[in-house]
Amino acid sequence: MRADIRIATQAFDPESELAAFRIALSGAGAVVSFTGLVRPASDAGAVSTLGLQHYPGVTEHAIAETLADAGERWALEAALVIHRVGDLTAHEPIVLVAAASRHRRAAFEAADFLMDYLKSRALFWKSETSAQGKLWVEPRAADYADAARWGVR
Amino acid sequence: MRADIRIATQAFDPESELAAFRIALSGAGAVVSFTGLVRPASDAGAVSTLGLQHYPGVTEHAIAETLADAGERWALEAALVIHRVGDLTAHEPIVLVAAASRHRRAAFEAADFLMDYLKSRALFWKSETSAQGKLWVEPRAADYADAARWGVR
Amino acid sequence: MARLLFFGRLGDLAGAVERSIGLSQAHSVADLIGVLGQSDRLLASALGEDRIRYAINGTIVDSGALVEDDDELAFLPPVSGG
Amino acid sequence: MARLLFFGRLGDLAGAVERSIGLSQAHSVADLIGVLGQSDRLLASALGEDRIRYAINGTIVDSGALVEDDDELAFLPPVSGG
Repeated sequence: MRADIRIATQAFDPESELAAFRIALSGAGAVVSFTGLVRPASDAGAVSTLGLQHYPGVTEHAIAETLADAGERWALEAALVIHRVGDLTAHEPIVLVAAASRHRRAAFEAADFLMDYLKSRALFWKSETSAQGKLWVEPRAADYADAARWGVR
Repeated sequence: MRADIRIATQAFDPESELAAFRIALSGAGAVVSFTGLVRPASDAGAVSTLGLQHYPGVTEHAIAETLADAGERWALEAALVIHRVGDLTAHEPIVLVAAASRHRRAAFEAADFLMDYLKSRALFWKSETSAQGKLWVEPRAADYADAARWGVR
Repeated sequence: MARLLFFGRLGDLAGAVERSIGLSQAHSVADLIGVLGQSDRLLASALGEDRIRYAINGTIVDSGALVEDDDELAFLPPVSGG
Repeated sequence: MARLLFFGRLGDLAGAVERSIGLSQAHSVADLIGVLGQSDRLLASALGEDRIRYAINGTIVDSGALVEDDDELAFLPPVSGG
């Protein structure tokens, strides 16, 4: 399986990345992508800045292990994870996950699995700055429940 | 919900379409896309041409009803279906489905639902031409089983 | 004239996706298949298979539904998109 | 010098993401938190919370693990990516 991981410190263009990912495929019939965007408002109101922090080297290593795990669970030709860090504003892409396989079910499930990992276990820390100040975000109960579907620790 | 449907008689660029779809969003935090590609080989061997036929007007109308159904099942800001017809060669995009929502689970499920519909119930007929001649494709048992997950007729 | 549409492999059997037929009176779908069978038994047999669905003017009907002149009758084999 | 890394809200509490501390001998993570608590009880209390995980040189450890000079000790609050 081809596995690409990138931590982006600057804005990235998810569709250009996805086009490059697709064009490099040789036999896959199905590509599923997830793009996460900064929402203009959270439960705390309008968000002016989203801050994302990672643990350089360690975060990438753990994502690589999870991609390898996905490659054992599903027959994937390729998978891609791009995750932003730094300060982001509304509508900016935060994350792009893509999975390519011969058949669509594997591609859907692998992308879903990778997003559940990124939301609940990957080494990222997210803060929202709004009129109420800066708030560090923790996963919702739904994120943990989603991740538990795959039987992961 | 914003709903876009297009039957493409010529090759289309899925990532350009997806970029336009994303940029028009106002509040969604999650975009899931599925891109289907002509595989260079099927179970019958190397495929030289894939032929796709639809029932003009009637096919689009039924897709629109299914998009409306998706909009009732999930809180979607927008959904998109582009489906090729005509003669296609290996690696060409056949279909693009995209779903955008506030949260990722709705976007994943809606895209998955729409693809199950397109694979098993939408009014398209697909033929594969290989060295063995022309073969009309019918849904696999797995496609019907996938569609049955949603409790649709 | 009623328009007959043959999709998928039915078009290969019929030799064309579309055919016109003059109807002086309404016929059921099943009757029309019988009429077609007078000149092409192989086609009529394929059109009458259980898994072929019928649509008149874009609406799914059963084989007892009546087709009138100016109607569009489509023969729909199992679909396969995506 | 050992490097201490404070992620998420712990960095706000510590006043910086990174801090160095000279260790003449190995200390357990729990002991080091105690040392930090002599100058900053609020920080030490946050570092000792149940849901904070510890990593030495990138590997998750428990609070009894030993930190030596030249090690990197990271304090990891609950994560939130995507």
